[in-house]
Amino acid sequence: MAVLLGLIVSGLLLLFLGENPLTAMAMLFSSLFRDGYTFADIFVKATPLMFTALAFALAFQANLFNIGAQGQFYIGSIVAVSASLLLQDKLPGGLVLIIVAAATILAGGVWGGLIGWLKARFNANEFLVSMMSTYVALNIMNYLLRTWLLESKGEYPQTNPLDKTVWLPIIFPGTRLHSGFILALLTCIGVWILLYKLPLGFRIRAAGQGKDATAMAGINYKTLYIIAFFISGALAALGGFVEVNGAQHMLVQGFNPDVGAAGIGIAILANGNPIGIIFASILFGALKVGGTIMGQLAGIPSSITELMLGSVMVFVILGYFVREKLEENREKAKLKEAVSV
Amino acid sequence: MIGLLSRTILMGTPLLYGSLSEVYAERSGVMNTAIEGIFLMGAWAGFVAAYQTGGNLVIGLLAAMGAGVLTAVLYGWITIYLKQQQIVTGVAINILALGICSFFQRVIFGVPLTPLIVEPLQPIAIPILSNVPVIGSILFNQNILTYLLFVLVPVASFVLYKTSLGLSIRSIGENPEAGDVAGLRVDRLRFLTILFAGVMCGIGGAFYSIGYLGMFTTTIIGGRGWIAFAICFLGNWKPYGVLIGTLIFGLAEALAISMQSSGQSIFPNELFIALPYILTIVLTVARRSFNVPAELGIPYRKEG
Amino acid sequence: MPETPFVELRNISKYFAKVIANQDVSLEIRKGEVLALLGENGAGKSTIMKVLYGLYKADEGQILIDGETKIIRSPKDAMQLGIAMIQQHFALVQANTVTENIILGLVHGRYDIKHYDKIVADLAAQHGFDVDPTSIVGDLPVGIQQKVEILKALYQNAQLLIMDEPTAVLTPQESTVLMNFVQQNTSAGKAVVFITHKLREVMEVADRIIVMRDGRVVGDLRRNETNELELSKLMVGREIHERTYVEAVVTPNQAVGLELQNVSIRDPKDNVFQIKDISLQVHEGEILGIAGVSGNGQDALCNALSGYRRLTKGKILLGGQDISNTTVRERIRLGLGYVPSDRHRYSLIMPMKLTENMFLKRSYGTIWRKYALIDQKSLNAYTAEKIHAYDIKATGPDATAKSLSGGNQQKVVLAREVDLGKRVIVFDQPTRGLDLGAIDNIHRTILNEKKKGKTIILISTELSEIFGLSDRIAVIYRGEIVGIYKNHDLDTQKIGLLMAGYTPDTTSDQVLHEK
Amino acid sequence: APVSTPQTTEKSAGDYKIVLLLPGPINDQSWNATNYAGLEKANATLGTEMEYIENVQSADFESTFRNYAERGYDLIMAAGTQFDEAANKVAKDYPDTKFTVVNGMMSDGANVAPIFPKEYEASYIAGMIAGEVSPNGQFATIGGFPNDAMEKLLDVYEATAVSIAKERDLADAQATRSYANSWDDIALGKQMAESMIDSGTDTLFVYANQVGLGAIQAAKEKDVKFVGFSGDQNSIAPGTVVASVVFDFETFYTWTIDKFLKGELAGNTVHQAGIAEGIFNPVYTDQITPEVQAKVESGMQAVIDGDIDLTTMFKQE
Ligand SMILES: Nc1ncnc2c1ncn2[C@@H]1O[C@H](COP(=O)(O)OP(=O)(O)OP(=O)(O)O)[C@@H](O)[C@H]1O
Ligand SMILES: Nc1ncnc2c1ncn2[C@@H]1O[C@H](COP(=O)(O)OP(=O)(O)OP(=O)(O)O)[C@@H](O)[C@H]1O
Ligand SMILES: [Mg+2]
Ligand SMILES: [Mg+2]
Repeated sequence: MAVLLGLIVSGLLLLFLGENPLTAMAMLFSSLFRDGYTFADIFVKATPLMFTALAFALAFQANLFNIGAQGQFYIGSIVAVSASLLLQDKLPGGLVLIIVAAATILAGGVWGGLIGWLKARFNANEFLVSMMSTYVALNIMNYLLRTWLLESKGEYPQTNPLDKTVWLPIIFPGTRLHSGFILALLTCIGVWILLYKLPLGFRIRAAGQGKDATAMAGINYKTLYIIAFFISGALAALGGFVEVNGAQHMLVQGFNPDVGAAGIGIAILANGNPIGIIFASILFGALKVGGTIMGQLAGIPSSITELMLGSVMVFVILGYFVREKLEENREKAKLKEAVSV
Repeated sequence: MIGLLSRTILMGTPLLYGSLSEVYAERSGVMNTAIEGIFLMGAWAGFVAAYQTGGNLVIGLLAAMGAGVLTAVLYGWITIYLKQQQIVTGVAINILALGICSFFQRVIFGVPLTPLIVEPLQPIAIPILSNVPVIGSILFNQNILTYLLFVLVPVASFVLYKTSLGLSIRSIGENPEAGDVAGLRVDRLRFLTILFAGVMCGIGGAFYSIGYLGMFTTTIIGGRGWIAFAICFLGNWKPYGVLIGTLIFGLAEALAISMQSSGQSIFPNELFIALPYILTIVLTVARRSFNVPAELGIPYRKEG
Repeated sequence: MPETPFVELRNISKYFAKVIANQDVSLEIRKGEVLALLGENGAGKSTIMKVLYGLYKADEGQILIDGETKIIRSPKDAMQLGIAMIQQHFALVQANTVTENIILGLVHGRYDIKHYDKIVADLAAQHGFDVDPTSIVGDLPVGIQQKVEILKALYQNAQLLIMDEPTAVLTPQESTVLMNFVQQNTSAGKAVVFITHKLREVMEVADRIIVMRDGRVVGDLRRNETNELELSKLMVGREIHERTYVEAVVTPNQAVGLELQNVSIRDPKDNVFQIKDISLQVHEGEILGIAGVSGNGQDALCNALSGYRRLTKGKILLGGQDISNTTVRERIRLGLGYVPSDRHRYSLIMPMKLTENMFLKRSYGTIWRKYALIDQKSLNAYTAEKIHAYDIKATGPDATAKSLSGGNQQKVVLAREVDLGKRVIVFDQPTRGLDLGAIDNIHRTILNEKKKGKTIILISTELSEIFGLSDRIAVIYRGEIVGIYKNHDLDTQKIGLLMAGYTPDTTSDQVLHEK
Repeated sequence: APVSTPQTTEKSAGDYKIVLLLPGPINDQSWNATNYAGLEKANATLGTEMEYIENVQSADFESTFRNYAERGYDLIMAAGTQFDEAANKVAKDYPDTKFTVVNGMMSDGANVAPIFPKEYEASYIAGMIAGEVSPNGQFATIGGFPNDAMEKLLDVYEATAVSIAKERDLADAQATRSYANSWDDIALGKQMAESMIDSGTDTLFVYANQVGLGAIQAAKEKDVKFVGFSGDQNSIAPGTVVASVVFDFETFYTWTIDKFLKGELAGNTVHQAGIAEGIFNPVYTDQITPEVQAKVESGMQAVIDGDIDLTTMFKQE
């Protein structure tokens, strides 16, 4: 519903350009299903988003704001591309992928865990620290891209392309849809199990919802802050891994600059539920692919994507308010009825 | 050296507009996480208005404030009156602001081949004072928006600590319920500080487009709103604190840039770009006794 | 012919999301009288007064001031009509000074804090309150904070002063001072509403008494035409039986379950001892009551016992084993149960399910594990069984803690801690904020555990509870145990003096531990 | 080897399906706008109906190429060397489609035909102008990112400017170089330029898209010389920008598309263009005397005639 409103509003804005929003939208939907490649791209786009959304959602369960998923995503990408380039002609591809994934998890985890540690040890504001850490990660990436990781032809701040051997296998031939998508789905389910079926996840949620009671129960919530941030960072970093080894096959400066913010939007749309994140990510993926397609239509600027994302997010938030209000009124009405009987 | 310090102050100006208003907003309990978007809207609207009126900067500034306030109203309405998550709302509004100004920039100007330019604000040398050696050229050869801050910082400090308005704002950030019981309109006051942030951040944004550069691009703010946000923390939520914080940041940036532009590369340039952010993290960690308002970021849900 | 009452409430109803807090409440407040609003917890006393003060909006009904209908939208409106209210839970800005708190919302434009410091100082002196206007409220003890609240109301010079349970945190002696103040205040034609559920105070201070129960007014009486028995019947809807202590003898051969040796905790911030040199022994099958006015080190003592805070000095022995340096988790494993006073903050996680709250303290254990996962089935079964055994009113194991009433929440905590506390259970204010039915239930549980031979510490500010359950009674004052007595060796008078820092056998002006 | 369909002569220019991929928005007033203008011009002169797609993010390079190739486009152009890998990768799967990256350097296939403007020839022109106008021979340059092409063009600019200044008896002539590491941070450009001017620079040369716009502002406010580059920047700050070396992308595009239509845009080659092809032209203001203009013209002629080898000015290799 909120999503629809967002689309309608951004559609109406097209009128300013003298475009017919209806034909544009019709065009958008028809072209989304135009061919398998485009359709599959929705899921390709959704893949890294699931990871960054999970990163935000998981920390949020511990009542922590990990606003730095973008930076953790970059760290993951850097490690993934470096490790892949380093190992691709030394070891078999499958093995390299496993090592790269492990290295990514570790690096993202440490990067995130550091934020958690600052929070636990110094009570630093994790919102601010994680936000700042994104800029730090970005600059590390920029630095490496023009030095150590710079492509051999030395033209553009980007790495050499990866060997085919270390690409994540394509699921459907003729599309870009790679097995990273499956990994993303499994990770969503995994995080759900962690949160709702495992004691550790329980403790993370408990620390988020009542840290004093958690402490009184003998659970060290500060350690949990570190753990939650570690996992959160590792998740976002994995997003970088699947994007690099699955879709990009290299690292380019300024790539995917909005996975972090979109991840937050998705987590909110899904109300923090890992399973909901799957669907919300696909929706965002569709919006992005759709926005790109619209941008291809002559006369419609590419900024339509941000416009759509932004208004959809705002309407989703408004939707939460409306839901709360309805709930409250329903309760009250019930009570009044009970009294008058 | 003089040039460096003078630039420190110049480049600190928009940040201080942002951080000063952030002090007020956060003291009242609301984080203005839409700051980046408000800056951008201010920069954009200011430019458009100034350009369309043939370079009238006053109209540009007014438009910037207007756009800032409009954005702030949306943010404040959602977070203060509808009680939704501040951080998340901020993220959404920042994306929306980017969409709006890129989109309408195209709607209004189409695809120009030569840059659209307005004459930016010029420094005004204050007679006599500007002739004082060193200090004169650092402090008294600035533009009007900078001079305005010479007044705004003390006024902001005065209002916060010596007037009933300041007392009320400080109180509702600590304990909104106490404010409510004492007859204050908590939400209204918080909304007021956000409107103030709209005005100030609108000016801050306009500083980049029409105050300093005379141009607009959608990347013109490029994270500087967030720096203003961070400075509020570093300045310990005090007007003079953020003044010092701004100067530190400004100096770090000016130093980084002069290193960078001298072509020396002992340190990678990215280190300098990242320096203010690293500094923020370090200071956030190092500062033990924070003035952080107790109810910062928590909507006041008055029952009943 | 009766004069127009100052305030008249007509048919006020107020609904919250899940509760009817007030239903069809009508009452009058007259000039120059002390009106007591009496009722059990949750009867709706605070709510009706908050409606009058503009904090809540009534769903139905109207308010008349001096015979005219008024719409009170906010406390500001109420203040303009001459109404002031002291909240049950202090509404003070902890980070601000006393003066700043008092003038909040009452000054306009620029103000000179020194000027107001002086006014406040004068006002305090006038009423014999020892309050420094420049101190930060957060640094003050609760008793003084209460005075700040009163000063704030006085500063407004209101025609009607509403005091919501003002004596809850005061010593008996401090309460007396307060009562005197209330009576003086009305002599000038001003009205006071005094909310409480303590009968004794009502009889002492009130001119007229309105009794509330379940959100309705169930009685409106003059003090001199009623008695405590009638009031209590109205209040509870049945007669109360004071629990009398049942003899239980501690025989010398009973083992010591818990021992404290010179336990001290110093606050690292201001270097003040929060508890100092506490030594005591509690036997298996014994209840040791610890009486004291709140804020005298009970929290620190609980923290020391639960392992939440490190000791600065001393030793704690559990069944002879030194547990001074063990963690909270370890102590739970060793069989220490703990029922904290603030269940919302320290014992339950409100948005979580009952099953999850049951699991909270055992997340490291192997019970309710299936492979690595949580064994939801047996956890559900366990919770369902407890709901039944403790007669907890909940929709089921999946209900959230938040959705339960206070008494039922406490039963959940009890069910969990009694099982966890295989050897020792510490109860801190176990019945605070609960009504008589729930209290009775909990007392029975405590005595039952004692019978099973567990070692029990009961910390309470309710003397009736202390006297009703304890075998021995320790009194805590300013972080020190000022005496341990057999239950029979103490009476209310004596313990009141001890709690206030006086030695019971000297005259009242001699202070025991003045610093 | 892949067989490419021969260009059938019956096909008119407008029948070809051609698209241009741009990395940024077409109203960016620099790189993307210039390329967009080239496209418009080519459409107007040659009668083609080229389309464009703007703001293609690096994550979408490959999918966008594929998208158009899949839909049977004849020529897919992309503006910027960053498209190289994606173009070469996708090209293998679509032998019937020609891929042309502007500024491209990789040509791995019969259907990959990058076009490369020899920017160092343009900077040579700029260097000549700067050398003549600089009051004290204090040159400073700002580049966007330090890549190979950038370094070469700055090498040529600096060497040329300094040697001309020395010929003018400015013995202290020297050049400092720095990189913005950004293409779009205007404020950074202005601050960097201010800082350079503070330390004595009197002539600025910037090749960093919007960063350069900020630098022009600084030059104007502090009254130093600025040599415009890539676009005609003379009107931005008359009096400050003494001349601009314009990349005539209109000519460049027309040249390219024309080659394509004639079937001459062969694969496996990098098609270079420069002064000789007429894609770099100085645009003077009244600050440049006719004598200087004449000197510049003869310098350009020397390049065309092969009398001077600019590659000797490259510092490395
Ligand atoms: N903000 C609220 N939201 C929902 N329910 C509430 C709220 N405040 C009070 N209630 C409920 O309304 C009822 C009346 O509460 P009220 O606080 O008026 O009782 P009280 O008589 O003051 O009790 P106490 O002696 O414990 O202070 C209770 O059931 C209480 O739980
Ligand atoms: N502040 C509050 N916000 C929302 N709901 C509340 C609040 N306080 C109480 N309630 C709800 O009001 C209901 C009654 O709570 P309350 O604690 O007053 O019960 P009670 O009548 O005192 O029962 P008990 O004897 O078990 O304590 C509960 O369902 C509780 O969820
Ligand atoms: Mg009450
Ligand atoms: Mg209750």
